[in-house]
Amino acid sequence: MDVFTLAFVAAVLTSSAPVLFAALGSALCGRAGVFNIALEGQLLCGAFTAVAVSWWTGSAWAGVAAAVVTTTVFSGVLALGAVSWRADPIIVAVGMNLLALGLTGFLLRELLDATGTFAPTGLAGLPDLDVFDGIPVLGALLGGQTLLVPLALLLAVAASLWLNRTSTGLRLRGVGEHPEAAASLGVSVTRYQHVTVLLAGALCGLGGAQLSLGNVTAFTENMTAGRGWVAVAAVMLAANRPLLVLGACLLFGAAEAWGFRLQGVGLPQQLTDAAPYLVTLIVLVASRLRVRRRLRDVDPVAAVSAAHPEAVVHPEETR
Amino acid sequence: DSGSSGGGEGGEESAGSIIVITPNPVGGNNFLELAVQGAEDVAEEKGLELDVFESTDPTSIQQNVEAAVREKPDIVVGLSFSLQDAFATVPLDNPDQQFLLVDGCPDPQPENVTCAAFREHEAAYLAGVEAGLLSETKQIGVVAALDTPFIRRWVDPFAAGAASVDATVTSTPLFVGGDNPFGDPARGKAQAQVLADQGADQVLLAASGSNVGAFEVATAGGFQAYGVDVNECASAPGQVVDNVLKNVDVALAGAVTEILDGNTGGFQVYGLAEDGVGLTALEDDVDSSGCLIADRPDVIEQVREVQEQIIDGTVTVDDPAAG
Amino acid sequence: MSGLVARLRLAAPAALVPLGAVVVALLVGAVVMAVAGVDPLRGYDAMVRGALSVSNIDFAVASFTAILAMSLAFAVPARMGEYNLGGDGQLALGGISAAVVALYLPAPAIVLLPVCLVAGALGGAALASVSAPLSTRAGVPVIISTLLLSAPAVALTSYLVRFPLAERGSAVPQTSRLPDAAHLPSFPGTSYTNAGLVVVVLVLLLAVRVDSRTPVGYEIRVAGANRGFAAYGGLSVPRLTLGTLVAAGAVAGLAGAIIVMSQPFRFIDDALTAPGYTFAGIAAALLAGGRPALLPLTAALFTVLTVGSAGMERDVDVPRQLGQVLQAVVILVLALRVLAARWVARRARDAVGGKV
Amino acid sequence: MTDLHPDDARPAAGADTPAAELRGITKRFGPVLAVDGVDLVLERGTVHAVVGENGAGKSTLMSVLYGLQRPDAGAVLRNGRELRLRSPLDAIDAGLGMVHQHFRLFGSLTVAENVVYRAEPGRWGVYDRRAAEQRVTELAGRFGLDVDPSARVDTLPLGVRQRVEILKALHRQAEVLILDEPTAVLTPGEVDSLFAVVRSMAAQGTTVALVTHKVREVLEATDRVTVLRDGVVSARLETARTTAGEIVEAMIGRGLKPAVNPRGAVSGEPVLEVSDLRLAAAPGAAGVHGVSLQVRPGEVVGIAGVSGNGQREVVESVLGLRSPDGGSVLLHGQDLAGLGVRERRGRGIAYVPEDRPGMGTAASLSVADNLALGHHRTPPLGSRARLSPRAVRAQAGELVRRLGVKTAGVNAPLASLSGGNAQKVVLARELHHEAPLLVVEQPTQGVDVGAGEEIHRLLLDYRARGGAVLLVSYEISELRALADRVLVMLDGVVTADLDAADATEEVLGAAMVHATRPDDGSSRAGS
Ligand SMILES: Nc1ncnc2c1ncn2[C@@H]1O[C@H](COP(=O)(O)OP(=O)(O)OP(=O)(O)O)[C@@H](O)[C@H]1O
Ligand SMILES: Nc1ncnc2c1ncn2[C@@H]1O[C@H](COP(=O)(O)OP(=O)(O)OP(=O)(O)O)[C@@H](O)[C@H]1O
Ligand SMILES: [Mg+2]
Ligand SMILES: [Mg+2]
Repeated sequence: MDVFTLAFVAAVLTSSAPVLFAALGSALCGRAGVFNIALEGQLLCGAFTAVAVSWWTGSAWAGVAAAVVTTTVFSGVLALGAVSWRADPIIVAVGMNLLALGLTGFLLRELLDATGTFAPTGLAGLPDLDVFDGIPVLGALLGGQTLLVPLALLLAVAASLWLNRTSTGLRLRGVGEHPEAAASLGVSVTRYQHVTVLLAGALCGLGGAQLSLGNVTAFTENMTAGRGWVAVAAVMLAANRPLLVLGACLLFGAAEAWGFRLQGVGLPQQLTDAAPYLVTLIVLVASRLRVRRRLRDVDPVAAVSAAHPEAVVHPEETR
Repeated sequence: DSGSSGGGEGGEESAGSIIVITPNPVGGNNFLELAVQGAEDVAEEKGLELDVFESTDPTSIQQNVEAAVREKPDIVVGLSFSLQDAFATVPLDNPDQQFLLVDGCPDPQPENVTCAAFREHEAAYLAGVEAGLLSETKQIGVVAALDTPFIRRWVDPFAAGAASVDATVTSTPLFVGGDNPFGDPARGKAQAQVLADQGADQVLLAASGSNVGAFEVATAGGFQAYGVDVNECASAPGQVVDNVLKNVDVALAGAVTEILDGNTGGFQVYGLAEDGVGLTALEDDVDSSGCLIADRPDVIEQVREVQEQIIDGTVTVDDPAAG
Repeated sequence: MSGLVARLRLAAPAALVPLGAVVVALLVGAVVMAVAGVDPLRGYDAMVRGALSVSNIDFAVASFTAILAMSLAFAVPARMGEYNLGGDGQLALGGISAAVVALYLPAPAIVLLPVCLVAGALGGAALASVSAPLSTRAGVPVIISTLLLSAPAVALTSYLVRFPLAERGSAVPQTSRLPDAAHLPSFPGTSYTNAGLVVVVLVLLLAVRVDSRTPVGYEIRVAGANRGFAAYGGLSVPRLTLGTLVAAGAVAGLAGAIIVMSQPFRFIDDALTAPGYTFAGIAAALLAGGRPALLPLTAALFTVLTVGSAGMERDVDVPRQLGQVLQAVVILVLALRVLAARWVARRARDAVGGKV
Repeated sequence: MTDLHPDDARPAAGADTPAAELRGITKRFGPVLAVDGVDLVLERGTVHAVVGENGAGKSTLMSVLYGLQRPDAGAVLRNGRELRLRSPLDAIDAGLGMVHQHFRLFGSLTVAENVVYRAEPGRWGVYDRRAAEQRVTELAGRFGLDVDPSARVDTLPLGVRQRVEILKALHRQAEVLILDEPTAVLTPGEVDSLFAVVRSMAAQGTTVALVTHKVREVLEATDRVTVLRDGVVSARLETARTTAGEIVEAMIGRGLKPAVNPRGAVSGEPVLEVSDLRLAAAPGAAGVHGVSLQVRPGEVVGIAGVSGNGQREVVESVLGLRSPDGGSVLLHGQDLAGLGVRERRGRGIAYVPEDRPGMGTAASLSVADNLALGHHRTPPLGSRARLSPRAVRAQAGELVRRLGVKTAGVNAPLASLSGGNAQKVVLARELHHEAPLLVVEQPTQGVDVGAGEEIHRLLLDYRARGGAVLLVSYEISELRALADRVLVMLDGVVTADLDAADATEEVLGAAMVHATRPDDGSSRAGS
């Protein structure tokens, strides 16, 4: 089995990239205390805009830019709803996901005059990188990729550095951990949360564009096909830490790619459908068990509520 | 509502109407698009009103069938075996309504149901013969949407056809699966890439909306592709060998005409013999089709031979969906 | 006495809030339709007819049954702050369990019907129960473990119905038709409205009672409000988690069984999950805001929206996607009802303050 | 920091211009008029006590001064100029600092990160961790506050977290420092050194507003006193010219009865018997290393010590919230090993925990629901299968009335109660069990004198009825007022076991911080 060939790794990078963009955005939101699971909808929004604008302008990069702008605007729904107006972020996300699904399908008909699939000849996709050509390993890994793939990897590192090594990153973590405390020191909690949600929107725009102009050059209805939920799972697996998010996305991508190859030797499709989820769950259980043992030693009561990500989202108002 | 009073054949004022019910959204699905095209053609020809009810899931099918019956069109047309259950019961409750089921037939067949089915596996077998003859790596493959008996009608005969001309050829089927198997081009492309990486050089693409991505791999030179249902040779110019055709438009138009003429209740099977299925290679206009096979008259010749053998029964193609 | 009146006076505006939100949502939806070139009145008329006209209500009730059950499957654990996103898997496992029993247990209807329903409930409960120890022992949040377990469970049922349980000779991955003894009796003159509705309504009544009138209901609320407080009070959070998840999974599984035991009386791959009962149920439960007694209302709303938009597409050629947009708008506008609720609450407080 | 605010907030104002001043502040929360037209003058370089009962409006007033709450009416002046405080940002800019009554710390961040948050050293937006930790070490050294700058805050005991709060304000070089009940979790020694810090700050021109209930602290550490009652100023006093009695009377509107603690007749077999309890130490927690104790009916056994020396672990082991590594816990002679919290409570343990918001109450539930916990499966509230909401409300009404809890009604969320009233709710619920053993931690933390007195009376009544009390407190006066016997814990071992009569402040204070330990570290490993 060609599991550890460079081609395999390259395939994993390709299929993980859109998920990684979305997951990084959601992880940053998580750190800022906003539960962002509207990834499916935002990715779809980005994917559609990228294709539509690329078609109209003939420039894939214009498509990418438009995807970023449009999805950032779209993420404003979450920023306004869940941050400014403090509506339940889960309801807002459910609404946004459905809205994106319906609206992209509708606009596909109205604006691009297509149903189901839009992949006309002449639709400009993102170009493959050629700067790594001839370089041994990098060439094989990134040669056939768009610029957005290495960008996603770099952004994971950048997000980690930002959170852990900069003042604003420190402030962001504080905002998510204890908004009242941050506010008491004069940090504008809503401003940090707004900016983070919009930033996540921009990242989802990039992810959507990579999906529809990078991974393939086409738009189909509901083409995200659950990738947003995969990103949510990755974020939870990584407990909002960007480098672990990267790891989780690659793990998920590898499980999927490996599944495809196993199908080739006769494993049922249903098993390979399930494999990434099961692998993620197993890794999650293993990692949480470790964290928990550590936590229990310190504070058994905290250990009880550690299984509660929402507790971070809606910190109970303490007087 | 055009207020048609007399049932049966349409009068001069109101030529009548047909309602077509699909099992899935039409957009992006070659088979359904072709079927609807056929319905539009016959509706125009006969001056019929046409309505298409798109179902989104198995549950909405029954709902659409009953809604269609309430409209009292001349014919309620169902596309695909997914409507088989509904067409087994609803016609019994509505004996005056005529039904046409394309791609399946309820058992027992109610009197007012006309059936038209295809032997697409015969055409898929022929495509496999081509693939077997053309493969240099002796590895071929299929990218299909889902592992269901129906879709196996393309997957298995393709492999069998290839093996019939060269026993050393191995075929690898991959199924897109996931949340949106019929519309996930990125996943389709990833799977096509797996086949290309493994050395498959002839690949049948039967994944509906997910095909778009798989054709990109063909375009990039990963393998030579085979399309399904319609001529898809333009999807990856210079890289598509042939197409497994299913002339559902012709069959549907024909069946509608028959029913309007009063010939109801039949069960017409369209195979190679009936010219209901075939390959682009076997069409008269193959030279202008843009398909690679046009350059290989030798292969076309061999395929024609196998076609004859299937028609005269010397070669039988197993139907994976017939249990 | 006057206390009751005062409470009613305060409750009345609170009840008006979701109603107002629906009105706003409908207005926004009308704008969307008008922009899309559809006469909103005709659109809404078609939507309402698509769900509630004499000919369509039969299907609508079947959908309502499923959505109501799935809303309960989400609402029960949500009461203690756990989110069950695994409804699809529980639904599918419940359906396949009921189908297996129906196909392989030769028994008269009087035995087979309850046994199938119980089998369905057990199937769903079994899957959901896995998430309880994962949460309380391993610390994996329920919201994520249910989500991650759902896809494999659906894949499992898909595999079963494709291979060991497949109907011979069918091109569709589906089981054979269940024997007549396993068909839920339907109401006279209907084919979809059947005993399943009665079962789900009874379960709902039970849930409402447990929530408001039993120690367990109280304990679930306590655990939802503060885990530390619950542990301190001697409540077994692991047991409550397990209990609510088992109950949730059982209701979802029951819904699966009911679907399979209704027209067309088989388990068809995808037929349980594709209509989106799970997410409609989640939306309905979220909009009910943790009050189980409101579930029938919100579930009915989403039934009209989903079933009705199919009718809208058929009758006035409004694309299906516009139906989704409309649903999304309703959800988003209702999500913002907290704004209005906050306003009402402030007014109520001021009113009380005025008296003190 | 000074260069950031060149001439705005800190002009060389006349020495007699007050550092800060509140004029006619009014603040209303819905129906509650929390503060009603209060004037407060904080003269430069003084320590100013703000005292009052629970709910008197102290925290609200300070929140207004710090820009956290916007007043409905009134003005905040700094150096004689009116401030527009839109947020604490403006207050910090104006040289104000605040240490909150409830900690506002980031649990997952380090001490240093908490201290420098939003005033981080570093360039180009990069956070300079080394500089931050250096700054904290330096500050901590200067003021005698012992902390590890790189420790995660959620691993620290409450007492240390309090120091982090103080360091936060000190780091910001606040010229007016508001301390909202800063001493609740400090040892007498730490309180003294804090007051020393406060004094020296005052001497250098910093103005301190000290919010407290404790009259002793007022007399010891402050220059002036403003007493609030029900949101209005009931007295303005100069510390040097007032008495404890005068302050108390202004706070509660009457004089304070001297604490009476007639020792009850201690009799019979021990209710609670803890022997050789052991728990491994963990980061930030001392662990427990062989603790034994007994509590008999009619006896209050106090555990003294600085927070974080193993008291919590002992209590949680008794309750079954934590399973010890060794040793036994017996109730009425029966080993409780293997039993959960519910079983233990069922056998007769009631518990008033220190962590009221995290454990003792559920803020979002109603007062009635908070009072029902533990009673909800027994008559008259309900049974195993039934719970009567009406009975829950009725019983809650009765308890609220009996203990004088101030609330808008039993359906009001607990979050709407002031600290002291929330504590009364906890106490009412736990006393209502009439359990043979009552475990109490910090019963009067954050509770004003009047309410504290009532709570003490309730506990003594309980003892008089033959109840056994295990009392954990960090306040020596409380232990002296209540306990028959006092154990002192340090680093997870009992360092002193004293009869109430011998437990003088000096002896206890010494045992709590050092020395009286029987022998050196070897005893910790147990013997
Ligand atoms: N955010 C708020 N919402 C509603 N009511 C509040 C709020 N904050 C304070 N209150 C009410 O205002 C009054 C004054 O509260 P405050 O916290 O200022 O009192 P305090 O003197 O600090 O009491 P304690 O000593 O218990 O801390 C109380 O009745 C309290 O219930
Ligand atoms: N006491 C201090 N010691 C060292 N540096 C300080 C101190 N106080 C503030 N600073 C630095 O001065 C700069 C401005 O401080 P300020 O608190 O206004 O931050 P800010 O970046 O303006 O905040 P925001 O972006 O949230 O408005 C910051 O870089 C901060 O690190
Ligand atoms: Mg206070
Ligand atoms: Mg206080």
